[in-house]
Amino acid sequence: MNIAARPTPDSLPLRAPSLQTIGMTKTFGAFTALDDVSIDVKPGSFHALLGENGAGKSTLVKCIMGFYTPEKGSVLLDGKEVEVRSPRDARALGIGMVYQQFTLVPCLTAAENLVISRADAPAIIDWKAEKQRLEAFMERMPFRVPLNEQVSSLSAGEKQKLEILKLLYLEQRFVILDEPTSVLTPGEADEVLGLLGDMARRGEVTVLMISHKFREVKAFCDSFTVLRRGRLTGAGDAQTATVSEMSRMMIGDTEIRERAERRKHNDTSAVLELAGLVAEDGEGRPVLNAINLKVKAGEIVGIAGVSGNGQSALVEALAGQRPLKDGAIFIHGKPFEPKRGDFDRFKVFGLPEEPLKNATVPRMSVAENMAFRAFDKAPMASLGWWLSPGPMRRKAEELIDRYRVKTTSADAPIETLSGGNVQRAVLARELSGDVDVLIVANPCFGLDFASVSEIRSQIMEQRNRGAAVLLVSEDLDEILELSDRVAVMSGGAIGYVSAIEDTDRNTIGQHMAGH
Amino acid sequence: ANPIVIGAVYVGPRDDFGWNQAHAVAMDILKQVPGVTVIEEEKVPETDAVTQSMESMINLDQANLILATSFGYYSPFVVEAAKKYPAVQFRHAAPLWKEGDPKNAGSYFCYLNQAHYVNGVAAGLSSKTGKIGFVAAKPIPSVLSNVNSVLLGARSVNPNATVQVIFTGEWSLPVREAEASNALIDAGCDVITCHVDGPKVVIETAEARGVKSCGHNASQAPLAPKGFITGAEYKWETIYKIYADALAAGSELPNFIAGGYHNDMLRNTAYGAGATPEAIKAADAAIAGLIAKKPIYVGPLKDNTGKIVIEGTMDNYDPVLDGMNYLLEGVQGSTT
Amino acid sequence: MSQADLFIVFIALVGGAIRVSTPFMFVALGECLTEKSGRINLGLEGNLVLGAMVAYAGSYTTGSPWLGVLMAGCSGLVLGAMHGYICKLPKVNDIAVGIAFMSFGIGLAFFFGKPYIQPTAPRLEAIPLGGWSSDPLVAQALQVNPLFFLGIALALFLRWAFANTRWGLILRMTGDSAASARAMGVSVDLVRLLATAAGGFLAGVGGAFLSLFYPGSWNEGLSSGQGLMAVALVIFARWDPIRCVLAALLFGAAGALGPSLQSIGVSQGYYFFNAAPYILTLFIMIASARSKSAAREAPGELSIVK
Amino acid sequence: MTAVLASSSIERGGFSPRTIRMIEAVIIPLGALVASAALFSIFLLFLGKSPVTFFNLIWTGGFGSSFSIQNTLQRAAPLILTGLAFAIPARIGLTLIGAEGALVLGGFSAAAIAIPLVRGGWTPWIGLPIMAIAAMLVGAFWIGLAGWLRHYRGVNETISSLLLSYIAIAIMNFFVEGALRDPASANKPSTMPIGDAYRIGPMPGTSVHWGLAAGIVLAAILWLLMSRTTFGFAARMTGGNVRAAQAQGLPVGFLVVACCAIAGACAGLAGFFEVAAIHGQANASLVAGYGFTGILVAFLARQNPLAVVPVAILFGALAAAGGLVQRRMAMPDATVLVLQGMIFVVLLVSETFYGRIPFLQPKRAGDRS
Ligand SMILES: Nc1ncnc2c1ncn2[C@@H]1O[C@H](COP(=O)(O)OP(=O)(O)OP(=O)(O)O)[C@@H](O)[C@H]1O
Ligand SMILES: Nc1ncnc2c1ncn2[C@@H]1O[C@H](COP(=O)(O)OP(=O)(O)OP(=O)(O)O)[C@@H](O)[C@H]1O
Ligand SMILES: [Mg+2]
Ligand SMILES: [Mg+2]
Repeated sequence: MNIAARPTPDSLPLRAPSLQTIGMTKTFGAFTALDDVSIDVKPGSFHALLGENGAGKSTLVKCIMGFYTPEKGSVLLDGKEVEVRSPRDARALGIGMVYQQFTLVPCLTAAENLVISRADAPAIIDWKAEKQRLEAFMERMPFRVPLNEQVSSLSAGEKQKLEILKLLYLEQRFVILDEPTSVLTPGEADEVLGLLGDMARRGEVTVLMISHKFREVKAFCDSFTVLRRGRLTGAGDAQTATVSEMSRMMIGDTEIRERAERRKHNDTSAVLELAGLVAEDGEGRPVLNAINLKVKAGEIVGIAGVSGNGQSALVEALAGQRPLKDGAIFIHGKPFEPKRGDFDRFKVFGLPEEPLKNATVPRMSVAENMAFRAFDKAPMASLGWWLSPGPMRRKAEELIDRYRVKTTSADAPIETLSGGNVQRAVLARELSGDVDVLIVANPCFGLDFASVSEIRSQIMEQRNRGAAVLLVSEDLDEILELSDRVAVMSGGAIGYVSAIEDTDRNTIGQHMAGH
Repeated sequence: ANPIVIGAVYVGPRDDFGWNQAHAVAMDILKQVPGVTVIEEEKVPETDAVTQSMESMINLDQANLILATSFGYYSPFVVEAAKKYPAVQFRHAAPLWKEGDPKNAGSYFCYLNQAHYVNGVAAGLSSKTGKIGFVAAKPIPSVLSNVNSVLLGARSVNPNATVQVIFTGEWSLPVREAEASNALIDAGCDVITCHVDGPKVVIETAEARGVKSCGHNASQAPLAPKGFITGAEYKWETIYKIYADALAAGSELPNFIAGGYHNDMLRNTAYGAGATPEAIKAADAAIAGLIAKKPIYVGPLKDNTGKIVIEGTMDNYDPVLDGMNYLLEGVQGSTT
Repeated sequence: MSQADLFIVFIALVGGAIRVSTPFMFVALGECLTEKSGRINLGLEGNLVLGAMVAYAGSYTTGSPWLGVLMAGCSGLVLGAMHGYICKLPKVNDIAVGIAFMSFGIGLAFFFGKPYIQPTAPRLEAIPLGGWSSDPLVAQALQVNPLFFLGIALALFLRWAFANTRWGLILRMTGDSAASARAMGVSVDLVRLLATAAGGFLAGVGGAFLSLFYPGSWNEGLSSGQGLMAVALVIFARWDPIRCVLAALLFGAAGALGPSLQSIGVSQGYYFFNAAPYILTLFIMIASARSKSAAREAPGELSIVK
Repeated sequence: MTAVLASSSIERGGFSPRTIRMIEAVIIPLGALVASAALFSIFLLFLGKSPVTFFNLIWTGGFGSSFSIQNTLQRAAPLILTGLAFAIPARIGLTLIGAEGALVLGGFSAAAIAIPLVRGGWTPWIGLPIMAIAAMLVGAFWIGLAGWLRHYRGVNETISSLLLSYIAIAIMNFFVEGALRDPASANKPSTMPIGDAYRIGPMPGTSVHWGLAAGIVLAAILWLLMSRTTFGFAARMTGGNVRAAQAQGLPVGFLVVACCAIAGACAGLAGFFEVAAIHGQANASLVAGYGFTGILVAFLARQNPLAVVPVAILFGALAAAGGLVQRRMAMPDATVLVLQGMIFVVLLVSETFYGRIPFLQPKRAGDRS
């Protein structure tokens, strides 16, 4: 079936389709990821798909997209059963998806990415004509992306926008978004979702969005479906259902851990001090411009900012992954080098973003990964250099239990764990010792809210015990919830610092936008 | 008598148009001796691999005569194997055996420079420019004596002749050999000869560029129908025949055989189209002279830095010549 | 050194660049194509040697050197396709498979090439481009093989195709982000299989040049690691077909330095002049490795740059 | 604390991952060897040769008698060391193909430093260790240089090590044919012989030189170093994920250069044994391709220092038997090359079965039962 005869990009089809799944079942080996799931998305609706991590949301949409072949079940588009054997089929049917990870090609330009995504991209591309048509298309879009830039040099927000633009460019009438706003600022998220919502209301598209953020669901969606451990546990009207109803469907009756109290501290000595940090990116452009910041004991300083404004570079500089061109770091007034000796001496710990990429060795075992902080110290190492596997394993098993890391065995490679469990394993490693300085970056990215609240309370606990915490997050809610003070980064510099009581969302948002 | 098993070890492939081929072809003589089996192994490097190959022939194939045909096999490999297996005879193709070395070892060798001298004579009269190009592997005595002999041969008929030499640094490196030939031709040489393991590339490059060529080790005449003059060839079969006769008679093999034109251990390839009639005449005369042991090195001779290196006249088999480490005046090039 | 000497050296370098560069060029372009798809095939030395043998044998048995070239390409294609197929299996390391295929290809070439060492096969004819010059040196240096031009045309074509054709974009996409390619319904394995096979074809043609044009005969020592070096040149040329050609020319010219210096009487330390291509490449790499654009040009999926 | 995720953390079932890894490490390579033998038999049948005779000869030549075994082991000796020279940097994520150069320069340095030692009448008990150390230091410097360029200059180590190899050979040739040439080494330019006193004899009761023992001991030491010491742990971390290693404050540059230096030392030591046990001097015969064969050895050993030993012995056996095949079956020397190529390819294909043999798989976490 090939409906790929391309409509020209300037005529949007007017009819948004409905989509149903009937009895979807998908197993991975012996494990059932989806169990008889039927959902119903009305035409022109903005539908939320909810569920905790590992609930099977991504699996479900990947089955719809033809990425996975379900063992049982069918997909109905506009009431008619369709066979989707590959993403190509899905695209021909007008079903498009923005994945949890970007699917843009970094080395291609935005224009190349758009053109090549078309099923009917011509064998030989007439760039002049294509560019004209792209410009015309962009004219009608509420947000724009530079067309001739290589995608690798776009910011995360721009990439996400380009992903969505791509779907619209391809005229997909059924749009699936897998956690689309995790990389956007609240303002950007509102803008993007608002636009999609408008289009849905006009009956131009139907949107199915996977999200962990109730705020977005309440603000933009009109219906929702909840999955739990591969089963459908509920559905309803997003406007009438309450947050607590939805969350009960998601996690069942298990209780959520209370967040630790915020304790007042009187000790106001600065523990971590950043003095004029300057760093460059791989191409010699400045990414950090004279960062000055102090973090006191028992304080969480949140760094807010639109992604791509130097927050990652700051974390990398503190972790020793990026050399400093200038400036110095002090802890308790003494100069600090991001070297192993100083990490231990000053009790500096870190939870970087994307832990699988930044904080683990994917092919080493869970036990080994959990030993990164302590492998060269007693009891894991005798004489400072001879490793004893016994203590390493015992420690790992203890941490696995305490932090409830789901794994087949302490010997399993950590890459076989799910994203959330990797994060948990890293957290277990970094928080298991005595912490003076904690540097955290996007600790809850992509996690369900039960895990989120648990991780946030761990961070708070460290604060309450007197650690100086630097929290870099792209999630403004997280910063507002955890921080004692907030600093806003924009263009590689800190432009605004304020105690949390003296500021609000709006002010921060303005400074994030560089005002 | 016991069955005789001869193990032949070659450093390169048996069909390289050069050194190894010359040996492999002559080996047929031995294969014809009744009761003699010849077993062969090619591409055995000059490392302990040769020890292992020889011992394997001895232990697994009961070889009782080993012919080790590459220069670098002798020390330490052949010497040590000879000590370890006193009942086995070892013969090695270079003039290295001396009194005191194991009695069951020995050397056989032909002084190819005599044939190169003939090459020089023919080239000197076939060249228009008087410039002869020589593609050489390494600046070692056996190569240098060939280069110098070509010069002396050419000068014997054309006092203004010169030889230009380019060292490639390796025994077999076809692309660089071709590059060297081209560079020599570009520099004005109109006869090219060489001393590398497989002269095929050099001769073919010369032919393709329309200049004349002289061969080395084996016959390359078919490769250059237009420009081939003559070539220096070993007649290993003379030596192998001596061995074959000794084996057939059950007598002992000599420890040291060396020779040249005077005892029929060399030949020059039949003249090709590149040889002028005068050249053929002069070359034939030169061969007759060599057979009569007419000396090549007639002193005093200077090297190309101006130092006198040969005072008087040297016999063609004078062992002093085995240590030659200079290029004579008239040769362009340097040994370092 | 006199003016005339310098001229000789200069002409030799130009001539050397033209004579010696072609196999580097073909292998490098083939490897460039393969690496753009996100695979590395370190084994093109095997394709080169096998191609040289097959070309010579083909030319000898059919009497047509161009048929030999085609057969050489096909032999390379088969090796490349096998590499491409095996590497799609999970957990198989493409670098290792490349090295294995290098020794397999060389083994096959030597094994089946024995009967073709002795015979003389018809060679490719040169195009005499230097006819305008009365200087025989210039005329000789400009005796150019058609494959040389084919290589340059191919580089231009590849450069154009990478940017302006659907195939080119798909190839680059696959090489930079397999996940994106899959999301777009592109069969990553198929693209890589085709790219590796095509790269293998080109390397085989490069081998044909060695045996049918320069130095122009088949024997076991014919390649002295040209294939391996050419693969390295791709990284040096940072995955740009035009720069691959330039790198090949530079390497060819540097290779001519040693013999031509000796021909004008500079022979001290000729080992180092002969090693000039390697020394030069190393220095250029050291000088340029930290250049800022280096990282961006590498295909993101390539195992050696990850 | 109530569990958010209700299931227990560790679920066990079937074999433990460690047992599985051990079983796989034995049956998969064996299966691959059998498969490649089968493939090669087909190849032989096409050529009208008898596979039975062929494999008989391989067995006879490689392992069939005490002589054959020693032949095999002797050939394996340098390959163990050059295999290690590839395997160690591979653990830290580097693909170094320059062991050949380090071997050549190492051997050359050993021979060069031996000249004053021999002349000065030093006892071999002092002289030989000095030679070995010199060889290892020079090798370590040479490969360490590639590591240094990689880490501090961003130069791709695969290319630089290959280039350095060619340059090393040029350096060796330059000195061997120039300043350090023994005038008596007429037609085979070599350094001064180190003399019989300095020659290392075979191990007692065998004809195999001590390089084999050194290789095996070093393989064991390096295995311990990589798997049982903090250094090895840190190196594996770096090799697995540089960013994680940096974030743990590990001295990545030091680790990279150190692993390269260890590799170079292994190759240099191989060069030392070539000089002290085999040649007795340095000359162009040091360039024998052991460095390149070592790459294959290491790959087939999956970068495991201990596995390098049996793989090197397998290679040694094939080389040892190659001559016999040439002599008895009138097949060219390239026969063994073809067989080797097949074995490599099939062994590498077999990599795909690790972790995928159905009956060995553990039950997955999160299984609902
Ligand atoms: N290399 C691998 N080998 C085996 N299983 C793997 C591998 N990689 C991932 N998995 C499994 O695939 C699943 C998907 O991982 P993913 O990170 O998408 O989980 P998730 O659904 O996002 O869970 P979480 O809530 O923890 O983030 C995980 O359960 C993991 O166990
Ligand atoms: N390729 C796979 N192989 C094995 N198991 C998988 C695979 N993909 C997903 N799973 C498992 O299926 C379950 C559902 O995964 P899925 O990715 O659909 O979750 P999700 O609801 O999207 O979670 P998240 O919110 O973290 O994205 C997870 O437990 C995961 O471990
Ligand atoms: Mg998901
Ligand atoms: Mg997830």
